[in-house]
Amino acid sequence: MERREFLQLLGIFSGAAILPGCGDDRSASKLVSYLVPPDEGVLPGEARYLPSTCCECPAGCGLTVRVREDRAVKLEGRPGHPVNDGGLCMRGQAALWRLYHPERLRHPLRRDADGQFQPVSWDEALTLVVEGLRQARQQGRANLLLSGRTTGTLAELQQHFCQQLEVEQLPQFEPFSHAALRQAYGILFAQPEVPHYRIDQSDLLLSLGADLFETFVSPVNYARQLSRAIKQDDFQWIHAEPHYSLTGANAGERLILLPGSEAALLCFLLVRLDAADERNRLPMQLMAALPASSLEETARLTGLPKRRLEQLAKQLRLAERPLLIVGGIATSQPQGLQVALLAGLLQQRLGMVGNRVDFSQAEAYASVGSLHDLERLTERLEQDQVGVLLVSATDPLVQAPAALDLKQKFQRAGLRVGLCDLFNESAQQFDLLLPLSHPLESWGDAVPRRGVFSLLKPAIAPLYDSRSAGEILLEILQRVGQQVQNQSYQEYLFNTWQQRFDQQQLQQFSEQGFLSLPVSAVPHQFRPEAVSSQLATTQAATATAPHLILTPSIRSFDGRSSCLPLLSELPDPLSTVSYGRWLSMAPTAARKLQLRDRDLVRISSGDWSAELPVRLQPGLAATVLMVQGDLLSEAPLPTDARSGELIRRLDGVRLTKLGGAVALAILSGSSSQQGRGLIPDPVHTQEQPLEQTRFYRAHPHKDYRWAMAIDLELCIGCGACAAACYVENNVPVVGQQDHLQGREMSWLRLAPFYDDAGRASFIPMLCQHCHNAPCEPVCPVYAAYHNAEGLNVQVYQRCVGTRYCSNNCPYKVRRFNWWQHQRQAPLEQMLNPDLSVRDRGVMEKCTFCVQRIRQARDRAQDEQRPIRDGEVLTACGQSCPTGAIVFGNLLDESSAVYRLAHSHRAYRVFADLGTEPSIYYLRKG
Amino acid sequence: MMTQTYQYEEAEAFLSKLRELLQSGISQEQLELQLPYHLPEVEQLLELRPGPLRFFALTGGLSGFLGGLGLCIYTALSWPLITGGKPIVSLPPFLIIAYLLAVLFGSLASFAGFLLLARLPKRDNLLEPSDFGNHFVIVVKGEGQ
Amino acid sequence: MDQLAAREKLEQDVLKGLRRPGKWYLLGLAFCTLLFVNALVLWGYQASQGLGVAGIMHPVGWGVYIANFVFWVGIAHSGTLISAVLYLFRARFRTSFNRTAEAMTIFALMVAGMFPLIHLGRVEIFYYLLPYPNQRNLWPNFRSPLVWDVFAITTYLIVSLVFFYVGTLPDLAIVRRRMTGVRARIYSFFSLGWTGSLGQWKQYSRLYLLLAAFATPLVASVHSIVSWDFAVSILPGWHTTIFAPYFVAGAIFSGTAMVIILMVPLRRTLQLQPYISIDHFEAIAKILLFTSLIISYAYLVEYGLAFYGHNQVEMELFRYRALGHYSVLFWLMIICNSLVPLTLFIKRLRRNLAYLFVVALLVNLGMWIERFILIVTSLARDFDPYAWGTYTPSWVEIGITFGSFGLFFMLILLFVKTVPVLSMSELKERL
Amino acid sequence: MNRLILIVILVLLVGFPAAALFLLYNLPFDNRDPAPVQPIAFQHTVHAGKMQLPCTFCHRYVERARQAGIPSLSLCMSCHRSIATEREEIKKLTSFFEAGQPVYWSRVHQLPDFIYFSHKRHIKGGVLCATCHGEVAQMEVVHQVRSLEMGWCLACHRDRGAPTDCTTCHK
Repeated sequence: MERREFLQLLGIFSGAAILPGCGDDRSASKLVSYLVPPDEGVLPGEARYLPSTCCECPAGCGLTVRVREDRAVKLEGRPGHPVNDGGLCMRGQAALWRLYHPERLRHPLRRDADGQFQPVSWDEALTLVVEGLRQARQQGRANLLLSGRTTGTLAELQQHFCQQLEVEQLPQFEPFSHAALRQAYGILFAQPEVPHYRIDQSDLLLSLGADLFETFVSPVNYARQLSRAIKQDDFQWIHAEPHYSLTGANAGERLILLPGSEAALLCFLLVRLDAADERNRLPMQLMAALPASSLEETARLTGLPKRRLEQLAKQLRLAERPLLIVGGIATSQPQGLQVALLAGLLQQRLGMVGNRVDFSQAEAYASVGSLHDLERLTERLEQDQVGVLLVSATDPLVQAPAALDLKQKFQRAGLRVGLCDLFNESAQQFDLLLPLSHPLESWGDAVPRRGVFSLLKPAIAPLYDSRSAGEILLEILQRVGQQVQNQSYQEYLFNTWQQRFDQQQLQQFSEQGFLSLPVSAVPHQFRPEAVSSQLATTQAATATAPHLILTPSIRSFDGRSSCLPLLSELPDPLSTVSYGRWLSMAPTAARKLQLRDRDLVRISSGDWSAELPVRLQPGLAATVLMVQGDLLSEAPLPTDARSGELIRRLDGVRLTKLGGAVALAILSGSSSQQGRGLIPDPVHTQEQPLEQTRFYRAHPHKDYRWAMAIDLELCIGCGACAAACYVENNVPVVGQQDHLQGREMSWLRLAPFYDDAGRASFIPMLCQHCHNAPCEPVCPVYAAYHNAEGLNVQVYQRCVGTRYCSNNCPYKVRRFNWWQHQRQAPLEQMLNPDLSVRDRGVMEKCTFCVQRIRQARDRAQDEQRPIRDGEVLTACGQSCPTGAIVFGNLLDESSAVYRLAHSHRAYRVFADLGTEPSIYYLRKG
Repeated sequence: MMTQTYQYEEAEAFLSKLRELLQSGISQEQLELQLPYHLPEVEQLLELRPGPLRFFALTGGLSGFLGGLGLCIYTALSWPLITGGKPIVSLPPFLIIAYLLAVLFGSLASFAGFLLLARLPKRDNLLEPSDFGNHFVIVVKGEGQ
Repeated sequence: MDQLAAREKLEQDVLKGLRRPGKWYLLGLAFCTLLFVNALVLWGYQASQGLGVAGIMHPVGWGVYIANFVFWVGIAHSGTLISAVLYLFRARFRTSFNRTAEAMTIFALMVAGMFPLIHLGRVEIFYYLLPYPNQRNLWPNFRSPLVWDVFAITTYLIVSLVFFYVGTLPDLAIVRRRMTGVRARIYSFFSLGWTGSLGQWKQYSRLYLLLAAFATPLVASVHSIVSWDFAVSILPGWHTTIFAPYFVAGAIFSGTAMVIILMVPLRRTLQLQPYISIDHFEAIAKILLFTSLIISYAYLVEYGLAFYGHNQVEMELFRYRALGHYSVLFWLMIICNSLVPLTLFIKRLRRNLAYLFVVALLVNLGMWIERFILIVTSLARDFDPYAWGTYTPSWVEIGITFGSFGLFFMLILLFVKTVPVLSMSELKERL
Repeated sequence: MNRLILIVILVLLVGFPAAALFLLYNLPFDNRDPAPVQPIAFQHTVHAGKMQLPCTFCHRYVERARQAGIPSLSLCMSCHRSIATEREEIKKLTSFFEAGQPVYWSRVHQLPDFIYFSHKRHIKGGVLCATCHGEVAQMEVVHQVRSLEMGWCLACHRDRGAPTDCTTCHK
């Protein structure tokens, strides 16, 4: 690619082309002319699809951004991307809310003498920074840069910046730093990295505490890999954890460990497996350092039956390609480092290292620090050693453990400069705020793991007077004369890419938005001698019950995404709580205290206490209490002295019933499916439903009969589909009050149903587009009817709002607009113009993304052919990380949906009602 | 013969006079009766026939039934939309509409027939009310009048 | 006493009711009007804000509004039963009640007719429900029970109005005769110049018979159609064949109770004791008792079907009705509808007007609750357990409900002062 | 006198239902200005009429996209840099262009938000521009000549055998 072409690409975003139909008020009655015609291929009123990279969490999934009229209206996972290959989690879907967040900083702000923020120009703001840096240097105070995990060119620019300006770059701050893991791998293999786990190449996965589907390193990637692995017949997955996670709910088997017994379990396995095979034995000296771990002792410590322990060892021994992953809660505890070390030893002993535990493609966590770094920062702040503190794209004030008291000590820095996007509470602690552009407004790149390059390309012109971190750093450098004047950050990036990639790679990178470069294998050296000393103290001290475990959250990650309204609107997959915070406890434990859902309790440990409503969690161990960590950030959690990880567990907490209940938005009406067979018991897999007797003749379908197949074996209940549906279909986010009244608007919900043993199964429930739909004949005005392609259509404009259709729907998937839902500006810019925004008093529901069918038909008509199989992807199916949702034409016998609908696993929910749904579920097993 | 008016306070006296008059050969056309309430015996004496009101009711009812059925079928066919897998012309629900319209049109036609046959509203009486209160009255009109 | 004098006295007695109203009457009227105006204001609020101000939610999409609708349509029924069915069966006691009962039918229907509008999400386009040619080439869906409702209620209201008006014609002429000035002219206008000639009486009696014949099937059909709103659906507790007869019996049950509620005070304040005897009340009380037994039987049958049929979904629903969130209401309903009316087997109680009045009040309370329970519980616990939910009415719904009673009694009070509450021409036959 | 009253009553009896039906038939009303004032008094009579430029010369996306497209100012200026530059309206145009400001034309034909309409599909289906827009070439001020109401669209769809499924247009 030539420089000229590249700059031409930039031209689109230079603001010269104002497209018709922009979101402002007057466009409704006005047509806006272009000044100059847009580039070839850009058609007014048609969508464009641009590549980008998701920056909502460190995983770095590839994105396709749908842009309509210069507005980004939908994010989708980028097919083929080495991280997510098309899938996108709910946080990624919600990232648009950050772009259009009403609290976005709109220009640089400076705190004046009264402590009030006053807008300043970029020129003034940057002058202040440069001046501040200079003064601090003169005073002999250190200038520091603290950023969140940063990769790619920006990370290089940061280094360059720090060198040139004598700014000290602190290790990057991530609450989920995986520090213990990296430290252990550093000790064992001289590789202080998070390896890339190749789940799809294993036949047995033993995961220990690692929340693969929620927050662990790269959730969408793991989900994708697991879906591939599950399709192999002999794949086994065992997950061991003390609490209850979405990952555990989906594992083939979930072992409930006593809290803090992971090390004991690993120790036992290591001893057993090492003895089982003469080859490649671990050094005697090392084995001797391990604490004695008899079967009885291990059974006592872990709470697992002896038979199961022996069987587990046998399973691992017999597996050809076993894989062990530890992390999450297992490494965020006092024995965290031992757990990681023992796991490393086991991985080495069972031959996983170098293939399924792949350091050559290590996830880019090397420059991330641990809480020790933050502790050091607070010490320096206390000693008034800090001059300018630049904080870029991270929020340590909220996410640092409460014990550090960073918020207080933070005030002692000479000049606090924040590069942030939202004007929230932590932003208001800074002296100078430099508004960051959203990743969708900026140029950049990301290297989520070694060898994977992902492009960030502006999908829209910046909404406000904001800049990307790269632009800001570059401009400061230019101001002090350390960088070529007038070189833009885009040019800087382009130069970097030109040096790094060859022509062909560059072409590929700019077109597909990502690039996978081959990586050289990293020779790993096994250093058992270093381990022995570390293992000496492995023996678990029996911790006192009850234990409070602070879990990561699939919705807010470490809390960073909790500002996105959609993620509060979507329920937590296991508890189905949407708004508010809650304490999960086992039904048996609750019964003892006579507690029911929503009853208020006080939980205390030492001086600290908190009041929370209770939510019963089937399947949770009776001695374990569970709260999502970011909802209880004030809890006094200690830091592990060795690894610098946060210990996410409090032992011996006190629980007091307070009496009374609080309003808590629990969306599920029942955690059991009451024997109604929504999800059939896998025992009865061979039963065939009876042929339906019909009163009336079935009505014909012409060319298409749209249908969907949902594979419940692949569905992990992560809620990405529901999130995608919200964004695609302009489903309003209604807020806590409406949720408390049972008025959520989600077209698609994920119902977790627990069996008596507390095992969860998930079923996505959406409009079933019944062939004989009960909702249709009861509508007095034909607002609900059946069209020739098998869609159950709801004509919003015709609807008078009797709600009879919703009453008569056995699946209860219709949603009524109780209000004229308001969207706070500029959130209305996110609206998808391909479908209408429903008014007050109108019923709405899943349309099978009829706008996408319409678009595909339009394309097919232009090319004078029928719509191809797979050409129409519903938003839910597109986003599903495991590919559980397949959509297509049931009349086409070669289509994927036809094949799945005729699978022996296929069934339809409430088939005995005779509604004949168009959604076929595939039962497990 | 002059027009004669007889007034009675009691029904029995009125009826016997009426019987007497009829036996004396006075034709029904010459009689004008005013009653404070409906006396079925009078109709028996005069041997009145059921009258045409029934046919109003029948016509109304039938046209309502057919009209209702026609409306349903026509509208369903004018834009055939499938609801709930039921046929476009679903007779059971259409019969409900037809039945209801039969009752409605039948009642309204009967009422209209009543107004027509009873010659109501009576304009003279609207402006200048005159009646005989609670008395039974027989007016025998003179011949040739 | 001779006949003429008796008739004159009857007219005087009945027309006493039309005299200048007293203080208590005005106060009562003002109170009822206030309730109604309050409901109108609340409705306006709801129409502007959206149905969110009501308590209905997902999955309970129908709540108090539809309960009110069914309740008031039910109240309407006994009016027609008394005026038309009992006319055809020549029950003599009917003349004591029929005028008021017919008025009650019309007013109850007017009140009931408002509720489908109130519960619409977009009342501003209610005309989509009407079959009329329009530029969109669209018609209503005649397969929908809600359209049947539109037709049933309209037909019922119009037929009842005609029936009522025809019945009052001779009486309006009497009122005209006994009035002077403007009021006389107004009554004269509405009496259509009725003179009481044989020709008029002849057509009148035939029309009355025909209208009674037309109205009689409506007694059974209108509430059957209302019941089909529920019975043709798929929900547990709604989808059942006994609904139509059960609803009709319930309608007559509550309507009869409402007649008692209206007539006991009317008889006393208007001093109509000579014309409405205790025997007549006893006859009405027997209807009340009889329909109560039918209702109780229906309750039993519902439970029997659910549990003997061993349908899981049905069983859970009926368990929930008796023991779930609304169990207090359920048992109150059983007491009011099934147990209290049983005391009417005792002749002394049945002839005690004060007691009868209290029973009638309880019956109406019970019947209102029945509709509430029936509508809400089935929606709250249907097929998908994830979507279960509970509904609590909001103050807007409660205000509008009280307003409907305000409107009804306001109309009754206005009726008492404008139209003779007894059919004088028919009573004269009985003298 | 009496006859007069009778006539009045008759007129009311017939007139009132007729008026009500008319009202109902046409509900809801479209009360937009059919011929709004434009920021620049563009003459379709000159461009499309006298000079016989094809519609697609300016509305160049009409065969390719849902929206027909409003000509960019640079297209206008490609001629008007030299043609008729002294005219008042052209001066307005030039000033817009030089200031780098887009022109906010008033919409004449506007379908509601909830309608999906594709110019491309209609043009490819052989519908002439004038079928919906009228003879624009003869309009001094462009105004809406068709009601663009549902019944009007539907009539044509039915005549031509175009789809009448609700989702074809309602989105």
